[in-house]
Amino acid sequence: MIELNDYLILSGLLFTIGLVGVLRRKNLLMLFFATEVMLNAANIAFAATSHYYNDLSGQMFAFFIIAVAASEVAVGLGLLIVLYKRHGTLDLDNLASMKG
Amino acid sequence: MFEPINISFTSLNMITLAPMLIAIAGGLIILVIDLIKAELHKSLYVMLTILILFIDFGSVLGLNLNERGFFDVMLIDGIAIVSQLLILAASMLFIPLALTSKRFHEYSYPEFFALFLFMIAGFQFMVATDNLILIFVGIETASLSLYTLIALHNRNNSYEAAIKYFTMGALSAGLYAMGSAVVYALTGSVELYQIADILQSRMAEPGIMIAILGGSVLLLSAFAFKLSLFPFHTWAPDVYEGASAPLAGYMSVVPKIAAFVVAMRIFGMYIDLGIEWVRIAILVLAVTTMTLANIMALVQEDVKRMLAYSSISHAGFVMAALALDTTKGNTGIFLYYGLFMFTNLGAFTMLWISRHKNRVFHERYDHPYEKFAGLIKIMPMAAVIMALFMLSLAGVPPFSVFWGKIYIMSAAIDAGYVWLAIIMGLNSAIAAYYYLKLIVYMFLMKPEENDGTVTYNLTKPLITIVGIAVAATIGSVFIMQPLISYIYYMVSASGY
Amino acid sequence: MEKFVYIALFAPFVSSIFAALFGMSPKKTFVGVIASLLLATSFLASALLAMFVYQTGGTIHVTMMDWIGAGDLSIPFGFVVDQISVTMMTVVTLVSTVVHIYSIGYMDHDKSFNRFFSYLSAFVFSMMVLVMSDNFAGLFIGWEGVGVCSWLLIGFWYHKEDVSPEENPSISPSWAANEAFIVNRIADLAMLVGIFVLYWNTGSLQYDVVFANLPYLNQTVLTTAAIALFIGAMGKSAQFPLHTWLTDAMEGPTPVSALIHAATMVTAGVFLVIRANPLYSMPEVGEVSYFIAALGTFVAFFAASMALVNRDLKRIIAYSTLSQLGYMFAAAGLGAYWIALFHLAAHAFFKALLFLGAGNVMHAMDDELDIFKMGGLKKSMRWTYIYMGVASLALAGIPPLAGFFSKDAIIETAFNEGTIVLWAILVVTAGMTAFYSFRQVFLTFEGDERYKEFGIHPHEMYKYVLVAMSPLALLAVIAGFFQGGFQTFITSGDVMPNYAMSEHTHHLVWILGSIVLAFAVGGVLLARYKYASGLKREMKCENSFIYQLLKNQYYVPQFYAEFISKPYAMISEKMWKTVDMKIIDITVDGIAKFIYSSGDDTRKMQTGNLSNYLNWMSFGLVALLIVAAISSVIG
Amino acid sequence: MYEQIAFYLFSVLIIGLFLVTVLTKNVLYSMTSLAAGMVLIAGIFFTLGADFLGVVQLIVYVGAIMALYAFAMMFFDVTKDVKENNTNGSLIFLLGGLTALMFVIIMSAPIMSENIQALYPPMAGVTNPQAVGMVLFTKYLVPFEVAAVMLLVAMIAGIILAGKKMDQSLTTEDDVIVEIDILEEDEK
Amino acid sequence: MDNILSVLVFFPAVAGLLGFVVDKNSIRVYGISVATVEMLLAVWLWMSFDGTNAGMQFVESIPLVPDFGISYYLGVDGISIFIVIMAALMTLLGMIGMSVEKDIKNMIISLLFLEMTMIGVFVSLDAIIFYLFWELSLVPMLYIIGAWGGPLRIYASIKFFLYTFTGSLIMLVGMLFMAHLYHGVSDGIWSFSITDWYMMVLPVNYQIWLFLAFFIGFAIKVPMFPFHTWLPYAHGQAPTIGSVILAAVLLKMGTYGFVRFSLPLFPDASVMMIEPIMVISIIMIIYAAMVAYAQEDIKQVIAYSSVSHMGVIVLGTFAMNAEAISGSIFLMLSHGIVSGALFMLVGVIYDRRHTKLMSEFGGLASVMPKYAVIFGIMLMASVGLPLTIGFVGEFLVLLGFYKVSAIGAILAGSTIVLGAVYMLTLYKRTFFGPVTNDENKKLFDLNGREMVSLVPLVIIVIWLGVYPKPILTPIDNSVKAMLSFMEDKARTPEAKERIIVSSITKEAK
Repeated sequence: MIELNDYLILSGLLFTIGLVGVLRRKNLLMLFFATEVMLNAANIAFAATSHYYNDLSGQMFAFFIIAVAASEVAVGLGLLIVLYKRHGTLDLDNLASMKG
Repeated sequence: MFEPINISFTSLNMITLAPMLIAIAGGLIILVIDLIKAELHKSLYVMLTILILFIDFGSVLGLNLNERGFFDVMLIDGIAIVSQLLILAASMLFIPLALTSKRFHEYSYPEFFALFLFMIAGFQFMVATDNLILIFVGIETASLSLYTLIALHNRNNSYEAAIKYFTMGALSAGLYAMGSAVVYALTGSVELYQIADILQSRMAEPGIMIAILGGSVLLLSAFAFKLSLFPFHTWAPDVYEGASAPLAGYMSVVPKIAAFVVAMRIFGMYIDLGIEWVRIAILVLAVTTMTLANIMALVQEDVKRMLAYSSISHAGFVMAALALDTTKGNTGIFLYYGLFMFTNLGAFTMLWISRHKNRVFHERYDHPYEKFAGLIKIMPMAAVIMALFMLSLAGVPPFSVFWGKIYIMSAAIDAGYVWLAIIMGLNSAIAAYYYLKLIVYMFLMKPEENDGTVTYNLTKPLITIVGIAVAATIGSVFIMQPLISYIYYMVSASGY
Repeated sequence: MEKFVYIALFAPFVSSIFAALFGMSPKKTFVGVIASLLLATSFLASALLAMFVYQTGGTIHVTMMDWIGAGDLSIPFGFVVDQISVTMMTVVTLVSTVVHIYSIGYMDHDKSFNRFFSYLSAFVFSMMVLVMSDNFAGLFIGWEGVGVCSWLLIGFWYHKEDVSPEENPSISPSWAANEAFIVNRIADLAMLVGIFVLYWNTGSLQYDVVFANLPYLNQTVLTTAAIALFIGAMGKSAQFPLHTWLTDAMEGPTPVSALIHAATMVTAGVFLVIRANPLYSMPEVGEVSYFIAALGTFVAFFAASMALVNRDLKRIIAYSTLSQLGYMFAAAGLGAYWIALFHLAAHAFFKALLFLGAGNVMHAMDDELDIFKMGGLKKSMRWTYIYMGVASLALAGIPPLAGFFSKDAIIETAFNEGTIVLWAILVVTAGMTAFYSFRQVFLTFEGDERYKEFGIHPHEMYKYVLVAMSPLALLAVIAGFFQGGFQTFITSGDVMPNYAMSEHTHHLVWILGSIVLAFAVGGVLLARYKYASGLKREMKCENSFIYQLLKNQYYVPQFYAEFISKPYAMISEKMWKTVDMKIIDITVDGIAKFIYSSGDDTRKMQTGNLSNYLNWMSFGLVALLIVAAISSVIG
Repeated sequence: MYEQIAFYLFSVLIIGLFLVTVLTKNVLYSMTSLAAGMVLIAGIFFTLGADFLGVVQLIVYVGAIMALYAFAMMFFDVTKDVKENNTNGSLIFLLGGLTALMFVIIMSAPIMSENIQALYPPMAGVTNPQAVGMVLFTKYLVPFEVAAVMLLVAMIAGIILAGKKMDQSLTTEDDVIVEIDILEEDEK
Repeated sequence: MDNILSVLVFFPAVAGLLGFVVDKNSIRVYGISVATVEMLLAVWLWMSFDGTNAGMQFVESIPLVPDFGISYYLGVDGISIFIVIMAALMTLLGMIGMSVEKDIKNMIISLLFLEMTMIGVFVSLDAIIFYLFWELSLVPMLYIIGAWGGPLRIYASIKFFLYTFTGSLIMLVGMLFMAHLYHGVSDGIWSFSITDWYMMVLPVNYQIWLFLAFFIGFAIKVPMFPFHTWLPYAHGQAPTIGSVILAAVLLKMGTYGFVRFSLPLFPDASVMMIEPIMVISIIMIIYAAMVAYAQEDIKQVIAYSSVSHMGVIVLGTFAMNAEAISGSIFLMLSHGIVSGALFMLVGVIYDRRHTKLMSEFGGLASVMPKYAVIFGIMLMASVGLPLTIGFVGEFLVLLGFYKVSAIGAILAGSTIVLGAVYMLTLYKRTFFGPVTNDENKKLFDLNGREMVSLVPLVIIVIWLGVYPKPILTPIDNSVKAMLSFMEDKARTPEAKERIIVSSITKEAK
């Protein structure tokens, strides 16, 4: 029988995968992919909990997370476009003029 | 099938939504005006924004205390009102900084002002609810606007800042979502008051503590990012440096207030539940933050970047008050930011006034210390005023930040954390050095080649803003009593 | 009579202020004249007071105003004229007046003439405060006041350069002045301690109250007070080991030496012991008193021995002063306070005369002081020769001059008290005194005229100066005859216990007197034999260890220089350069630098690279998670 | 049983696909695997009975968001392999490993509780989208509207950031030059 | 005029603000006029002061933040009034004697603000207001040292500021804790009023910790060994006027703090701390005197001598008897006058030769006799010659402390010897001997301006040395009142025994 914990562990693992992606990605576009993974991980947890508690709040949360993800993509890509126009690259190693 | 749901309109208590709706409507109005007639001068939008915020402010004042609205999603308690008032006041004070004598990119967009208003609406939603979903959406609305506003300054550094902020913000959003998921899994609710009740009943269950703490850690990490606590603070200096001075100053106050309100709701709940671990974790984060940010600020070459570190340090200072979870400590948070706001406004306005379009004094920095060398000779008034703000930030009485500082230190002592008060004191001493450094440059150094450029950006509105900041910074002792009694009443009325 | 008290006290003060007004102007003779007149007024007032006290036997006590009042302490400016103080007042004002007049002549070529009178009168004022005060604090005012005036006057020729100690043992007037002041300060500290002890145990500093309370005090307190006050006295009276400053003080102008370093100030120590005689008479402090006597005796001998070989005219007299102070302490220590006071007075007259005579010689010899370079001066300086001869005779204790009576009484006392060792030393010292006094006189005035090879043309002092000196000469001759009267007078009040020889001593008085006289005459004759005909230097003797030892003052100054001054300077330097700058300051700066450099280290985490930032964030997350997990497992 | 199979199948596939997403050097692979993973997540939603969420996941995520990414990818011209110099792989491994471990530990805690009363249970006999609608437009109407504002913000942001006006910076250019430009435009 | 204290505090500040408008060439006269008026006000205060009343007078109390217990609460008693007058006097004379030409306007304005803060510190009876003025006084001083100082001026000024600031923040924690305790015992009323705090009897262990917190703040300001190293730098680099004010008034804030806060608030802790403080003070006295002897710079000698003398003041404060505490307060005044005058005198020679090294001088007495005379008088006052102002305080302190510890008093008494050593060496090296340096031969003596600033000090030095009663009596009254209050308040029998209002009545008991 699949327990809530199983879904939550899946969610946790996916979140970790997202986190690893965030950590190791140097290409900003692909880094954004990783953040999507993290949000999806949370979605799974919400949906699973919602299912097991028979409560709709979790699905609501997941729904809004999707909305947030969509908005973030719009803004993030906007920023990437501006950056790309200026620098011609999306490598975040080139993005270190401010430090110290 | 199913019956239509009947809900009486009055039970929705729509008035609780009024402030946010005013801000959103204002944003839309600005967008519409732009559609109807383009190329209008920024002063129009600035004034419109102020007026909208003014109405907003009025509507917040008109709210009744401790009401819920809209299916209990909206929560208008004391801290919601106080924080909204602070947010709106700060916004009204910062937005006139758009009226510079030189043209800067962002202010040529009417959308800038619309986004600004949407951002404020986002903050207002954040603070006026205890629903994790609305908090999340509010945070994101505000943050996404803020990222854009930063980028709109349209310089390489501002993109860099925006992207850094955005990326880390996305990670933080993930953490928040995940944390909420864990909390939801534990309690089956996304509303804090219910979460508190259910957690209370489940506290004793074996093996559950790790999940409770895990959830709190995820949320703490998310808010540590927002509040720029070590080691989640790394974005702050770069973002402040990349953003324009008004926005940097704004960022060091308003998002922090909003985040503190939410943090107060969430972590206050944990601490009230008797989970000491959260308190200790916050204290450790707060102490490391104020200390490390201070020592990093010591070695900065740029005033704005120094102020960025300093505001991190101030945030750590206030975070420590949050960990106390006493009414006095929570009062102190608002009091501190209320007072800090004016000084910070003044300091960043002075930077903004002295801002050049291109970097004259340093290849990287806009406001290197050298720029202010010998200011007392060139512009005595400007130097004195700037020194005033620096002294205030350093916590020299009778300037505004001092009063906040002693109130929070007193709260720490009342809560039995004398060591914390001492650390706060020592940190203030370290901090004094870098504020002093600017004073030393201004008063004790010989002027560099400097053709009166310190007032490069000066206009009457900016003078007015500086004047307000000076008056509030110096006269803060006289507004302390009403502030304290009002905030204390509000905070204690909301049960914090 | 009160107004006479004030006149006596403040006339010198007015004189000082008056002279000070002209302090920066060129020489004005009238300054000296007016100062002298004011001093004479003071003397007259003192004399009238003495008459009054003598005739009525009463004392005058005035309180001018409050000075310090704090807590229970209340110190007024109070003055008392009783037998002791009136004696001192008379002696001081008399000698001062003479010295003032003398100085008009002696200082006539000095461009700081006016300033000199200002200092000199200020000194007299301080001395008057010292002797007249009715409490210990007032005494201390005078005590310090004379110290400062002494400092000013020793360093009067401040513009002289420092030279090496080989060339001039006093290095320079300013050096000698500082030495005098500082050494005195060490003693003053002890004196303050004595005052504190008395205050905390009697609740007052008034003589009468303090003395009235003495019987109720325990031995520790009494001993501490007695010792502390005596150490104070030792400084001012230059008793061993605080004696070096006195000889160096001879750098000052000679009238100063006469007044301050012979007649008055140096006797302040003796005066203190006499004044505090109720304390020193307490049986509990008998050992202290005996120690005073022993130390006095030792110093008498010790100083005399150094005088034997010295070649410096003034230093010889200074040593003799030291030696005579030793006598006085011996008497006071043995309880014969009135004898000590009597010797003090007599000594003041003849020693001042001696110094003034030496001043005449210096004046004549272009400030040359080496008696080996003099000789045969009697031709050109007859009166001076007579004065100095008389004074030396008095000093040597040749009857019927003053010194004989007073010194003989002291030696008798030593015998009377059964302290035979002290007696013997004092007798021997009397002989040595006679020898060195006349060695000096003969080398200066008799024999070949060695000064000629240095191209000096000596001349006699001004007439009026010589006249002015005559009262001293007269007193040096006749003062001894007043011994009995003095005894009656001084012991008539209740301020001074009488001291009389026992029957036994009384019987032996002639024998004792003869022994002393024999030594004295022997000394004079020996000096005449060796030096009257001229200077015959015996190198073998001069190179002997003892001669060198004496010549180098027992190496005490060198000891002080090597083991106190230099180490002090060195430690000070170390304290500053090492402890202060290196340890404390570096620690403070080190903390600041550490904080600053840790800022430099910490800012490295701010690499600017987003990946690192994200790493930091997840590090924070992981760390918090781990800590949370651990603490939740632990509980 | 069926549920179990679906769970494990989906789990393995999602994990695998997302691992590809974060580990591959090819943007195209990365994006494709991300999209595929999201589709499978929609599958999980369906198995959990969250039909509406599953559909939204498919439409918004796979449809809209991935399409946006695809366009961006084309714009950025990163179809080739991406060079990423990871200097501290071991640190990432460590952090990732520890995070995974911690999540597993936390999520294995007895989180599920029978005592919890559902606050917003779906009404009996109502399909999931209907139930969602009921809650969304009552209780969550405010967040829903705020989300609308958020999307508006994102839209505005996307438009102005990507717009042409951003190519020229008033912030860094001297005002004089800008004014001359405007004058020239007027002449035209 | 019951609100004369407010006028005293804010008159210079208002004048300073208005000073921005005054023309540069007239600003010196403006400054001197303002300082004169302030001085006259201070004298008026003295005239209307009732010396027989030991309590607080001219009290003004306006609640500022009632919810947090902060009020604008001023008052003077015998302990503080004379320091206030001295502050006004030294500002006036310092301004007259000031030779600064560069940025004179800024200097005058800074001085006027500094005067406000100085007077404010001594009349505040609310801890927060006290702290406010205390901290605020650092700012103008920082500017004065930093802008008109010597080559190391910036280092010196920052060191001065940060050191003091750090210490006072610890003190602030102590104050907040006091308020917290008061809040606990007073039914939830907040108060930072010192007089309210006086009424509170604290447990001994609290007293000790609070004592230490206050101690750090005061000790750094005094400055006590080993926290003194900022002082030589500050003095060495500061312009003359800066050193004058610093030595005369700012240092007194620390010792005043001991009297106003530490003793009456923590009587038991103060008694327990007598021995440690005695050791520190004696180290300070002897060590600083030795270091002063080793200095090559005239100003540094006087700077270290300040440390040494402050040691005596601290020692007297903790003697716990009326003689010593009155003496120590009197010594604050006398040290203020004397060291202020000495720094002015060093300034005189520095203006002429632009060096302060002793080796550059020698024989100045011949060239500048008036200067030498005044210097000599001040020197004698500094070494504590009777009938000068320096003696009274030193005598009373040593006398009083003898009651506490004979050995301590003797060791501390070495100040009169060691003080003489370094001061006389200084005087000898500078004023005596032949004029060796040609540059010194053409030096001119004190001019009229310098005489005007120095002669009043000479008069005061002698007047108060001869007749200290008008000042000592009010001080003594207040001190006795404070001590008897402390005695009543003390909890431990040891403290009750060692606090001595009057040894006569004590024994009678």
